[in-house]
This record gives sequence, C-alpha cells and structure tokens, in this order.
Amino acid sequence: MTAQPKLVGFACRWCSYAGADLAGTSRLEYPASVHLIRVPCSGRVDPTFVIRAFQRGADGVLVAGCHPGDCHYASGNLFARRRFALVKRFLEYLGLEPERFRLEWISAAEGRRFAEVIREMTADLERLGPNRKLREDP
Amino acid sequence: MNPLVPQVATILAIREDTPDVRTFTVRPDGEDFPPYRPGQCAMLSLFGVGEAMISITSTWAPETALEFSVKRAGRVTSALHQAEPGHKVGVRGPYGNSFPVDQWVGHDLLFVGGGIGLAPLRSVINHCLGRRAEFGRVDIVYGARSPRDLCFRQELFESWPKVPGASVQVTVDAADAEWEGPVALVPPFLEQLKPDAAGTFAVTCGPPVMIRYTLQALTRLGFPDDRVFTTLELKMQCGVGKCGRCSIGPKYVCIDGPVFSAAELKSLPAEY
Amino acid sequence: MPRIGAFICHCGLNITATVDVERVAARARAIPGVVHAETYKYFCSQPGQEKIAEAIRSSRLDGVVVAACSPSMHEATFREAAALAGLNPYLVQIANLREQCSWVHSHRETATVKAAALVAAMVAKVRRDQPLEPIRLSVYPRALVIGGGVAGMQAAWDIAEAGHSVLVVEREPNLGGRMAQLSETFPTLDCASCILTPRTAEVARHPRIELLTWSEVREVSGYVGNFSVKIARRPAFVDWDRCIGCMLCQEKCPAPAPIAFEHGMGMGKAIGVSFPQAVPNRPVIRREYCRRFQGRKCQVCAKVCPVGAVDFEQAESFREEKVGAIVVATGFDVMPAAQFGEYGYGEYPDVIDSLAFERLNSSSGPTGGVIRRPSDGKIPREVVFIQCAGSRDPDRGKPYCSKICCMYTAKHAFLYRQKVPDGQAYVFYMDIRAGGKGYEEFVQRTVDQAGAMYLRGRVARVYPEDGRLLVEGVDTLSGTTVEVAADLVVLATAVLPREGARDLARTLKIAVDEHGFYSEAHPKLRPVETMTRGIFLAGAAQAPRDVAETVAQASAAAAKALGLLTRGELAADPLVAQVDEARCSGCLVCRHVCPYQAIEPRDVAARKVASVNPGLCQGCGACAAICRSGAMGLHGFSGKQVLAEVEAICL
Amino acid sequence: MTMNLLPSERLAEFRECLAAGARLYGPVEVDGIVLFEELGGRPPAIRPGNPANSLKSFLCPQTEAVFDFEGGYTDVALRVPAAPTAQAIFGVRPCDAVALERVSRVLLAEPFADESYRQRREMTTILTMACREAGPHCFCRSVGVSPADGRGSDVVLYPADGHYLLEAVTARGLSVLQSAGAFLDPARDEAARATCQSTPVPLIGAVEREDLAARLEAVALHPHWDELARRCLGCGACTFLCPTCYCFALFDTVRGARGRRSRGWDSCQFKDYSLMAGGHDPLPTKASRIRRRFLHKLSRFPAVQGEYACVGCGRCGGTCPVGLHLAGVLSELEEVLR
Amino acid sequence: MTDRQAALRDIAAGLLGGGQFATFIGFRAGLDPSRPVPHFVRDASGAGALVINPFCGAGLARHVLEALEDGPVGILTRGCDGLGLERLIADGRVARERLHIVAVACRGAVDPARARAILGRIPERAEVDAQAVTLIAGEERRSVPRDSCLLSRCLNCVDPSPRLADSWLDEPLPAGVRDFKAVSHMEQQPPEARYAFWARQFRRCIRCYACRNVCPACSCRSCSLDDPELQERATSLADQFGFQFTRAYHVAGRCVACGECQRACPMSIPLSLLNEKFLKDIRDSFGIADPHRPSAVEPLACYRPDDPESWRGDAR
Repeated sequence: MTAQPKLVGFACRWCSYAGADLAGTSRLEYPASVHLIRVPCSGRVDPTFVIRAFQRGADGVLVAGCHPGDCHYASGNLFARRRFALVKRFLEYLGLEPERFRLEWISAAEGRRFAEVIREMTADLERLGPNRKLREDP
Repeated sequence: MNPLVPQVATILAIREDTPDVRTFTVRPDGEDFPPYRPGQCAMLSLFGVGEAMISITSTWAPETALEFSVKRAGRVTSALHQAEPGHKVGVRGPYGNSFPVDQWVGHDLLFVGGGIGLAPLRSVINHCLGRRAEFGRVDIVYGARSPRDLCFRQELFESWPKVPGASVQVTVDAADAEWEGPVALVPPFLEQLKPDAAGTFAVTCGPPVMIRYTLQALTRLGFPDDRVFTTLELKMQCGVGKCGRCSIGPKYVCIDGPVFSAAELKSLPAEY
Repeated sequence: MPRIGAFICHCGLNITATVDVERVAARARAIPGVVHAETYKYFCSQPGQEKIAEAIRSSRLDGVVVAACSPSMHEATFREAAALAGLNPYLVQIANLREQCSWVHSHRETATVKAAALVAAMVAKVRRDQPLEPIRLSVYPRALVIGGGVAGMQAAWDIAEAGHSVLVVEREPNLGGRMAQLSETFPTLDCASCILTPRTAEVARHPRIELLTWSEVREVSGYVGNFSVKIARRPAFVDWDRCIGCMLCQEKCPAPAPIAFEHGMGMGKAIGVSFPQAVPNRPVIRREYCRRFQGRKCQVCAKVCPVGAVDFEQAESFREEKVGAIVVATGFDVMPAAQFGEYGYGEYPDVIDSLAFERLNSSSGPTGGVIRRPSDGKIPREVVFIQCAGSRDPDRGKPYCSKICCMYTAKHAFLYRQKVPDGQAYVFYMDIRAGGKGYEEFVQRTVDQAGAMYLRGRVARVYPEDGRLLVEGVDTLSGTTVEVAADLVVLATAVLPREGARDLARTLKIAVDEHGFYSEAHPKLRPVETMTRGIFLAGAAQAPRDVAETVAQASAAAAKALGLLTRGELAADPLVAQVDEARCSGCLVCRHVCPYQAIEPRDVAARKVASVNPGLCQGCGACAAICRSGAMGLHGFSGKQVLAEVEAICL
Repeated sequence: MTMNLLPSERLAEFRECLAAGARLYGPVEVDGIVLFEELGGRPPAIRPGNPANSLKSFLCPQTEAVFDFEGGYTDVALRVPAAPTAQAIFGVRPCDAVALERVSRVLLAEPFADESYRQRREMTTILTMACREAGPHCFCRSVGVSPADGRGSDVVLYPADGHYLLEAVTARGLSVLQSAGAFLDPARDEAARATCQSTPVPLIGAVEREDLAARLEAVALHPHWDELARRCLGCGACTFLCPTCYCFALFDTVRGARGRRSRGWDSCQFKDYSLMAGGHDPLPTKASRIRRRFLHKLSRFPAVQGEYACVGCGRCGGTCPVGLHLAGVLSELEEVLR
Repeated sequence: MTDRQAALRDIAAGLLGGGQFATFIGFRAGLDPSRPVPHFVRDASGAGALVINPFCGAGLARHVLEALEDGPVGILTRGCDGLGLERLIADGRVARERLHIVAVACRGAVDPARARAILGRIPERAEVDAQAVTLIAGEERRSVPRDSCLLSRCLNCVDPSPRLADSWLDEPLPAGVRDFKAVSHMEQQPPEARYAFWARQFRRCIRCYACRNVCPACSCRSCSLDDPELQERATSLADQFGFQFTRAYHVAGRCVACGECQRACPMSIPLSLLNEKFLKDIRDSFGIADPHRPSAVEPLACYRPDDPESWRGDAR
C-alpha cells in the first residue's frame, strides 16, 4: 500500500463537523486521509493554522463551514470566505498547487457531500504526490 | 565535546521548600558531574522547553548528587515545578567563578541572604562549615517575605545553629499567626544586629533590591568593598561566555561571575 | 508535567471492528505526558465512567481524552463524570473514533493509524486546556416589551401571567398598534377591536404590567439578564395623573389635526386620543397642530379641563429601568405613497392603500363603516384591488412577499361586497398565497360568494377619466388586455419595518436584514431569538406576518424571555473569548467582526484595550482569528491549542 | 610566506581546484544583490565592498541544531549532528577575514570552546581578495584594518593587472597553493600587495581617535542615545549582518516525542534579548540596547581583546533602514560632545 | 526645492516654539549625502537642520508612535507617510489631533545604492522630475530615466501627496491608480517558477524583522512573530515560508503600499510583491478600488453577502 496523503480539515462544529458525523452514521466510506479539527466556526480558522499544517507535512488542508447564510454565528463563514479567498490565491501565488487547499460549505445534512469532498480531495492529492513545497525537511 | 550539549540526568527527589521554591536532587545518568566549587552554577534544562542557569546549592563531595533550588518564575522554571522524580533533565556545568573561600581562611564570615538568594549561599555556608576549623565566627542572617517563604528550614533552624561558633538570625518582611521571630526587612535588620566588620568577610545574595540595600548597609557598618561579595544574576543562554547576553561591561556574568566583590561591582557599568 | 489519561472505547464492536484499540492505547501511552491509557467496551456506561473516575483519582490525572463516539453524543457525559471525580470538566476532550473513523473507513491499518493521530491531537489539545468555571450571570426578573401592539401585548401578558413584571414601552399615546386600525380579521371576519379591546384592557390593568406610552427606548446597555434601559417620555402637555379622561378637551378643541391612526382617511383634533376606546384613555397635544403652540391665543383645552390637567410647559422626561430580558415588537409600516407613480397613488385621492381601506371599513372609522371614496364621498360601485404593490418587485420595490396581502385583499373584497351588494370588486394578483387554516377556503368564498373578479396580471397604469379611474392591466391567463373603470383603487402596499426600526436595532445592538427587519438568530432553530442573548423578537418587526402568527410568535418570545427570568441566575458556557491586555494594542478590529457586540474598549493604564463581555460572547472565535498579535484568545479553541492539534496530526 | 602568481585567465581553474575537495562559496549576484552563496560553477561577483551577508552564515549559521533528542519524560536520548564537511570561501574581503579572527577570540576561548564553530572553522578555507577599491560604506582603515589585511585568511589574492599575487598566510593556505601548483607561477609581485595596501579608504576621524573607548564611556549616559533610539527601529539587521556580532540564542523545538535544541542568531537590539523571566531587564530601553552595541564594539570588547569588535566592513551603514551608520553615529556623538 | 526646505524649517520652528509640540519629525543630512536620516527636532533652534531632498527615502510614519510619548508631534509627510499615518490612526495607535501634518508633494526618492552604481561614486545632489532623475556629484551631472534609480516603491507610487494635511509646503499632486503590473506578471509565471522564485527569496531572509519594525500596519504592542509558540525561530525553508506568509497575511487589507518593508529589507526580498498580491486580490474580489488606502473598516473585518466564491472550482 502506498502512503496515504495527509489531509487536515478544520470543521465548524455546527455544520461541517456534524456533516462528517452524519457521513459516519450513514456509514459512507471515504479515505482515512482526513483528520478533522473541530472549531466553533469557520470564522475561527486563522490562516496561520493552515500554513502550519502545510509546514508540518500536511498534503492538503480543508476548511469547512456552514453555507453562507446558515452560520450559527450569523457571519463567521462570511469572514472566512473573504479571508480564505485571499489565502488560497496567495498560496497559489507562492507556487502551491491549488488543489491542496479548499474551502467548502458543508451543512450538517450533507454527510454525502462531506464524503464526496474528501474523496475528491484525496484523489487530487494522490495525483499530486506529497507536498514538498512548504513542509520542513524531515 | 560541545559545551552546549548537556548530560542527561534524572531527578531523584523533589522537595517543596516554599510555595514557589522546590529543591531538585539530580544525578547525571552517565559520567559523574565534574567537581564544583561553592557559588558555581549549572545549566538545568528540560528537553523541549529550554534551559535556565541555576546555582548549585549542594556542596561537592565525591559521588553525591546535585541539588538545585528553583524558584518558579519563567517558562523553564515553571515547567521544572511540574516535573516529578524519575523525569529526565539536562544538566551541564559547572559554570562561573566561585566564592574565594581560600582568601577568607582565618577570618570571621557573615552571610546575608534573602529569599531564594540563600540557595547559592547554602553551598558556601556548608562548604565553610565543613572546614569549620579554618574560619572564625560564622554568622548567618536570612530573611524572606513571609514565614512560608523561608527556604532550607531544616538547616536554618536545626543544623546550622548547632554548629559551634555559628549563629543564625532569621527575619520576615511580614509575619503570620505563628511567627514569633523578628519582623523586618533584611538590610535594616542587619544594621540592628551590628555585626563586627573588623576582620570579617561578608557575603550577600538575594533579590536585586535587597542586595542593593544590603551593600549600602554593609558599607555603613564599616565593611570595605573588597571584603563584601555578592552574586549577580542575568539572563543567560550559553553559560560559557559566548552568547553575549550576560555581559556587564567587559565581563560576562556566566564566566567572570556570578560572584563579584563589591569593589568589582563598582567598576562595572550599572547594566545589571 | 501533564498527567493525561487516554480512554479508548471499543463502543462494542463499533470501533473495534475497524480500529485496533489496543494499538491506539499503546500509541497514546508513548506520547509524553500520557500516564494512563486503557480500553473498555463502553466508557459511556456506568462502569465505564467509573473507570475514568478511578483513573483520575489514582493517577492524579490533569487531563482526560476519551476516544469514543462524536463529542456531540457524550462530551457532556464524560465531562460530568470527570467533574464528579474532581477534575475540572473542561479538562476533558473527545477524540471522535466512531463517526469519523471506524464507521467510515474499512482498512484496519489506516483506520488505526488515523485513530492514533486523532487521539494524539486531543492529547495535545487537552494539555493546553485550562480549568474553567461556568460564567454565572444574575438575571433581573423583569422584562421590557418594546411595542404595544398585539404582539407586544401578548408577550407582556404571557410574561406577567407567568409571574414576572413587565414594562411595556409604546411610541404612540395608546396601546393597540396596527391591529387597532383594522376593521375585521381574516379568515373569520371577527371584528378586530372585539378581539383586541378586552386584551388591551387586561394588559392595562394587570398588576405586573407597567405601561409607558408616548415613550421611546433611547439607550440600552448591559447584557443578558442585566440590561439597563433609558426611556424617553415625550411631553403629552397633559398631566395624565390628574386627567380623568372626560375628553372635554378633545370635544372643545378648535384645531383639527390629521392623526396617524386614521391613515389619512379622517381628522382628529390637536388634543385628544386616537380612537374612543384608547388605552390609556388619556389625551396628548400634538403641538404642530395646536393653536397655542402655533403662537395663537387659544388654550381652550386648558380652560375647559375640569381638573386643570393641561400643562403647556411639560418637557420630555427620562427614566432608567433595569430589565433582564427584552422583547422587541415594533410592528410594521406600509410602503409610502411616492413609490407608486403608475398607480397614481398620492396623485388621485381615490387611489388608496389597504390600511386606509381598513379605516373606511371600520365602524369606528371616519365614515362609520360606510365605504365612501375619499374624493367625493360617493359609494364606489367598482373597486379595483391591486396586490403586490411594491412586494415581489425587486427592481422598484421589495423582492419579498409581504405575506398578508392576499388574505386581507380577499377580506376587503368580501367586506366590500357585503356592504355594497351591487358593487363589483376586481383583484389584480400575481399568485394567491393562502397558506393557513381556512385561508384558501376564504379566498374561494370571496370569489364564489362575493363575486370578486380575480385577474392574474400586473396593472400597467391607472389614470382618471370622467370622474372615474381607468385601470389598465393584463390578464395573463387569457392573454388579453383588461381595462376597468373603477371608482376606487386599493393598493396592497408592501409591508416594511416600522420607521425607526434601524435606529432601534442600533440602540439594542441587534442585527437587521437587508430590508431592515430584525434578524433572528437562526431561521429554523432560533426564530424568536436575536443574536444578542436576552433580546427576543415578536410579530411583524421580524418579517411580515398575520395576527395569528404574530400572537403565536409573541407567546414564543415570551416563553424564551420567561426561560431567562424564571432562573435567578444564568450559567453561560465559559468557552468564550478573552483578552491578554498586556498584548492588546487596542486596534479593536475584533469589534468589527463580533456578531454580538460583546467587545468594548476599556482603558487600562492610559491606553485602550479590547474587553470582552462574557455575558454577551458566544464563543464563535471570529475575534481571535482576526487578532494578529494573539492578544485575543478563545477558551477551548486557543490558537496554540489548534496549532498543537495540527502538529499532532501531522507527526 | 609563500607567494605565487596566478594568471587572471586561470582563476576559474583555480576555483575548480578549490571546489574539488570542499563546498565552494563566494559572492554572487542574485536578484540584484551580491551575496555569499555556494558558487556552483558561477563566476564570483567581485565588487568593491562586501556582499550583503557575512561569513557568519557559513561559520555560525543563522540556525543550527545543537543536538536532537527523542523520548518521553522518563527516558531521553540525545544525538549530536554529524561533523561539518570541508568548505572554502572565495572572494572574501580582508575585513571579513579579520572579523573571523576577532570572533574566534571569543568563540574559541577555552575552557569552553564553541565546538560547532571550532569544527567549522577547522574545515573552512578562507581565500581573501584584497581590495583595490573601497566600497561605498567601507571604513576599515579607521578601525585598524587594512585593505590588504591577511589576518584570518588562509590565502590572500592581491589583484594586479593580468594576474593575482597569491599569498599563503596559514599552513592550510600553503597546502591550497601546493595543490593548485599547476596553475601557479612561483614568481613574486610585491607591487600587487603594495597597491592594495595603499588602496584609499575613507578615514573617519570620530572612529580613528585613540581615546575612542574612553570618550564613549564618558558619554555613556548622554541623552543623545535617546535621540538615536528615536530613529532606530529596533530591528536586528545591523547585528545580523555584522561579521563581528556573535550573539546567539538557544531554543527548543518539539515534534511529538522528538525535538531539537538549536542555536540561532540573536541580537542585542531585540527587546527581549536580556529580559529575565521575572521581568527584570538590564537593557530595558532601545537607547540602552543601542549603547550596549556601540560600547561593546568600541570599548568593552577592546578592553579585553585589545582590538575593536568592528572591522569597518560598512554593512551596518549600508543596510540600516534609517541610516544608523556606525561611523555616522560616532560623528554625531562627537558633535554632541563639542 | 530650497523654498520648501525653508518653509519646512519655519513651520517646524513655529510648532516647536509654540510649546504645544514636543517633536518635529523630518530628515537631516547623514554622513553620506545620499542617505539623509530621520531626524527628531526637539526645539525651535534645531529646525535649521531639517532638509528635504530627493534622497529622503526612509518612511517617517512609524516613528510617530514613539515620538508621541513625549507629546504632540509635527511631521513632514509625503503621500506614503500620509497613508502610514492614516493606518496608525485607523488602528487606534495614534490620535489624529496630536499630529500636525506638514504635507509635501513627492516626485520620488532616489535609491542611494542604485544611484551610486550609476554614477560610480556617491552622488551629492539629485533632481527628480516627472521624466528623469539627474544625479550630481562635483562637476558631474547625469540624467537617467526614473525607473533606473528611484526606490522601487516610488515607481509604483500613486499617492504622491498625503490625504491628510495641516499645512502644505507646495501644491498637492494628483493621486493615480495602482496597476499591479508586477503582481500580474508574477501570476502569469508557471507555478513551479513562482515557487522557485519565492524559495530563493525567502531562503535568504535573516529574520531581522526590519520589515515588521518599519511597517505602519505592524504596530502591535506585542507581535505574534515574537511568540515562539506561534512562530518558531528556526530558519528552515518551511519556517521561512511560514514567517513570510504570516507577515504578509497580517498586513493583508491593512498594507498601505508604502513599500517601507521592501526598502528596509537588508536582503532585498521583494516584500511589496507579496503585499500587493493581497491588495490586488482585495480589489478584484471585493470591489474595493483602492484597498491600500485605509478605510473605516478593513476589508477582512467586513463582508458582503455576495462576495465571490471564485475559489470554488479553482482546483478543478
């Protein structure tokens, strides 16, 4: 078996984390690449968390939050949307492959979508191979 | 061998002296720690946290473990306070000069300590008491913020007072319900005691403010600057006179100190 | 050094089927700081919880990681168990090995490796957890209801009946709001005042309800359970305590005044009440119409008043009130005239809006309930009702459906036909939205029994011809152009938030939507709460709604307020933001992103720092994410904690 | 000392010969600035003055591992990094080589010689290019360093028209010349050296004064340091680029059960440089830190070592974002004194 | 030129003489005539040392933070300084009413290193106009195109005059529109080339933090970059990427494009090219025409319901 890519996910506890739980209760199989970190809101995710994940060897990073308009805190995901729109482009500007970072809206009802996003991203990361650009030398 | 690489050592015992001072008994796992003189220090480290220069409070004897009394202050010392017997630490040294004990032979000695400042003094006191016959009177004056903050109680109240020709005077800044002893800051307390300066070497160690006023008090009591010694503490990282941090004028506290005579101190710029 | 215990649950076979829990426990044991690791069939069971408690005590644990099902299942369970064993409950973290690992992966090796990483992440997190205590907030046992319409009265009544005191602040001189202006209500055609008047009287005399009419909320400070409210009472120029409500003043006053209550259909007097059954039954002088205030010699009211209650010197007065909860029930306005040029509204007197038609219908209205058109008092034979005047019109009006218009237009057509049996009502509509108990049937009755002609289509224009109004429209069902000569045109104008609603939102620090309606905290789960704890919404202030919905929502808001008031103290989750004041530069960018207005500047040693009100903070962390210096932290999700999780996962 | 001539056209071959047994570094122009980097076959960019970085990058790297550790609280194993491999640095200016000699006095002082520096120093060959033209910020002569100074070098190359005079200063230098014997002409050209020795370098009176240290100590408490502090941004550029600054910090990094204790450049200009855990800071203000830097270089280091901890390379003056040139500052102080 | 200098000295002397102002910040001649240094005048008699010339390159805005500790400050202010002051004011670090802004229109500052390279010696004087730069040393005068010897930030400058002013030394010059040409050029490079470029740049960073210390948007009392748990001190390439990302992101939406970081960088890392990437994307994504000019609420502290989600699908 080839080594699986490492995917770090930040998931808002109200929507995306619950969506991942729903994927679980629905027994939707997806790759074990993803490791979710529960945060109160996608608006909590500081871009330095993302860069740190890449530095420490994550092959991909996912930030997942409630759909716009559905944020438990009204606006957190809208701040996140602005922030990560910039961050994504900036990482690409530094030469990182765009597939390595995604921001997705996944509601608590979208277990299927969560599984699908993980499958897609994992496939992309497998195709790209390990992230060597931002990670420190082992 | 790289002087910055410590010996791995094991914490054998931890004693809680005061609410924020603990004494660690430490022994290197491999080779013995080199012989050290009273007043010398060592770099004590926790792997993953960092290092701190700590004075060695024990007195060297073959095959004895090292003792460090550590006050909780910063990152390293706070982490040390969470350590338990059996945990590994790094230790390297001994560093720095030491008290010029041989110069004192034949004289009376006055030790003036405040708070955790008794830690370096303890090593030299025990060293001198170990060579009891070579010195005259040994007077120990010690103070702490409160009775709870008194370090080395066993020695203060039991061992040292029993030594012939030795005296121990203990004061606190603020008493509690049980304290029956004197209540005074160390410098005025010292002046009240009126120690005889003639033929006496004085050694003081404690918090910077206490040292400053104690030095003034000693001067008023007639102690000449070259018979008064103290120790300095500055931020140190290498301990071996390289990293630059602990310089005072042309001196490095880590190799030229920590022990300075009052006369030497006066020749240094006031950057400590 | 930390002393962390890791408890890896089998969850029967749910986890063990895919994850080698013994290996996960072994990997956990190898993490520096983990002094205890064990596995068990069901840690959520009583014996399982006891195992955790026993380990906390015997191994002197200062952190617990339970690797089991999702934290949404048993986080609370394990926290309680830890607390019982003497460990602060916030030093417990859950690694989600079931929903997010064993149930979704089938390859045992990879699932086990991932499970170990998830446990390591939680160990890293719990190491950086601080013991926390729930935030305790006292609750002042009194509610403020802003608005004395049917919503406000219902909420006030429910709260008072449940045993708590209520302060009702109403901007108009009297209670009643929009509903008091209505004639009948759909679909039952009950007379509106027959329903409302008894409720108004009950509210007015309730021992636990205090009324402050002709008053406005000016300032609000504090937070849930502890609001401080500054209320301004406008001068009525009548000492209401002396006044006996004889209304001689109104009778004798020589100055006519258009009063808002009649919505342009009739006149009142410069002194008086809006309508005869007004509660409180106390007059006000509207100074812009009063001859005395216009500099003329008059003072008739003062002369006739038998008790000398008229006081021309009265000034605005203020009072500070303390309340624990606030219900906002400020109601709605209808879209103003200027917006409908093509319908001739404002230009032709016989083009009126539906609220005016209510007044024409009302037996206590200016025509005594006889429908007469404004221009010449003639009873109209042909009436055109135009729906969606401003609603569902994103270009010129509002994109939303005003919801109540279909039903009241049907009611109007029905009532018109009752009063004018040979009259003909035409209704131009886009769709008929009659969702509600008995609503669709009522519309059908309007068509069948009242003979109203429903024309699906838009009206292109209205113009006068021979003393009548020609209404040109398109019947989109037949595809033909329709032209109706009408005596009266009634526009179902769009429902808007009350004038001043935005200002009040700012005062209350609650959010409004893009149209100015107050925003609920969650459209599904928290429909009557605002984003500000302790402030609740009732009625059309939040969105267009009819009487029945308004009352239901008002009761819901009252229930939410009561939920607060009945507890003398409030425990809030301590997972809130906190400021490291030594680090804070006082740029206050955090204020901009806080949805709860929980951050205020505070002066510390001659400089400004951000300060978090833990009563308001909900712990979303937007502030912590935008703070660049790291001065703003978030308990339970601190930057260093999240980074530690990242690092543990990436090892 | 052994001297040889190297025809200019054979310089590249000479460098290749150096690169045979060692990693070869030299000044190269990258993105518009000249830096010491691994040459990798590129021709060196020999310009008047100095590259932006100093030799420190190769002898006391910006950060390096002191040791790695692995284990838990109750068992730890340490591993020290492998010894450095041989390196040669070509195109060094005399001042930089002298700086190494100055730094070595501290770092190699017994009984606690800095082992990693010592190992690197022993594995490093310094090939110095004497100066025929001063750089824009050079003031070496003012601090007792000459454009043809051989101290700290293994081999000095004196450029002349059509050839270089090569002088072996150390035994290692001698072996370099021996191994490159095929390219060398065992002739002498004393003029080449003399030319460099007389290269004009601006003299800065304020620095040149013999009583500089005493005068500086006399103004140690002058308020002009506060004025300098207003201007200073508190960055560490001057100290990080200075070839004679050797301060370092030790810090630990952890990756699970593994970790590393590293050392890295530190600067006395940083505000937490001397801040103690209890909050006491002997250098609490920017002014006190700037004063520390100047006094250390020009008074206190000389008091012990007999030479300035400044070689006049001009980097601080050339790079300081607010123009706090060492010589300029001294001139200001002189002005203040008058 | 000299008129402006005389006027500046008069104003500074007036402010300091009036007793209300504690400091006037401007430039004075340095040891090297092509490098005037920031100067802090404390009393009216010192105003005579103030100079204005095309070598005045350093940004002054950041200096007000410390100078204000002594009392109100007068400050010579070009467009870039003005934006920096606006930033400090918007961040609540500086009170507008404690500043007297002496505005001057700037045609660009000469990069002393480039000027010296062109002339072969240190220039003594320079003249800058809209077309060219004339460098003067002794009898020698050389006119060269602006882009050959101005500071790179001046070549991209669209704000020659400050937006805030209490007094003017001359007429304001009109503001322009930023074109982000360099960013666009970089965006068009293949990803591998971009990575190689940035890796090369970042590798040589010495972590002196001049970029931060000089930046008017980096005025935090305590910087997260100094917290070893948030930013390790190691200088592996990964750490360098992390550091550079964090620095640039922390000024995203706050950078006033004054270019001081790049000017201050002793290793000539093109930091503006990072900052401007954020600015360009803020302009393009959020419809903020001039994102480098401070606004009441910074772009990342607000949102619009219809903000683009163009990042969706970027990957596919």
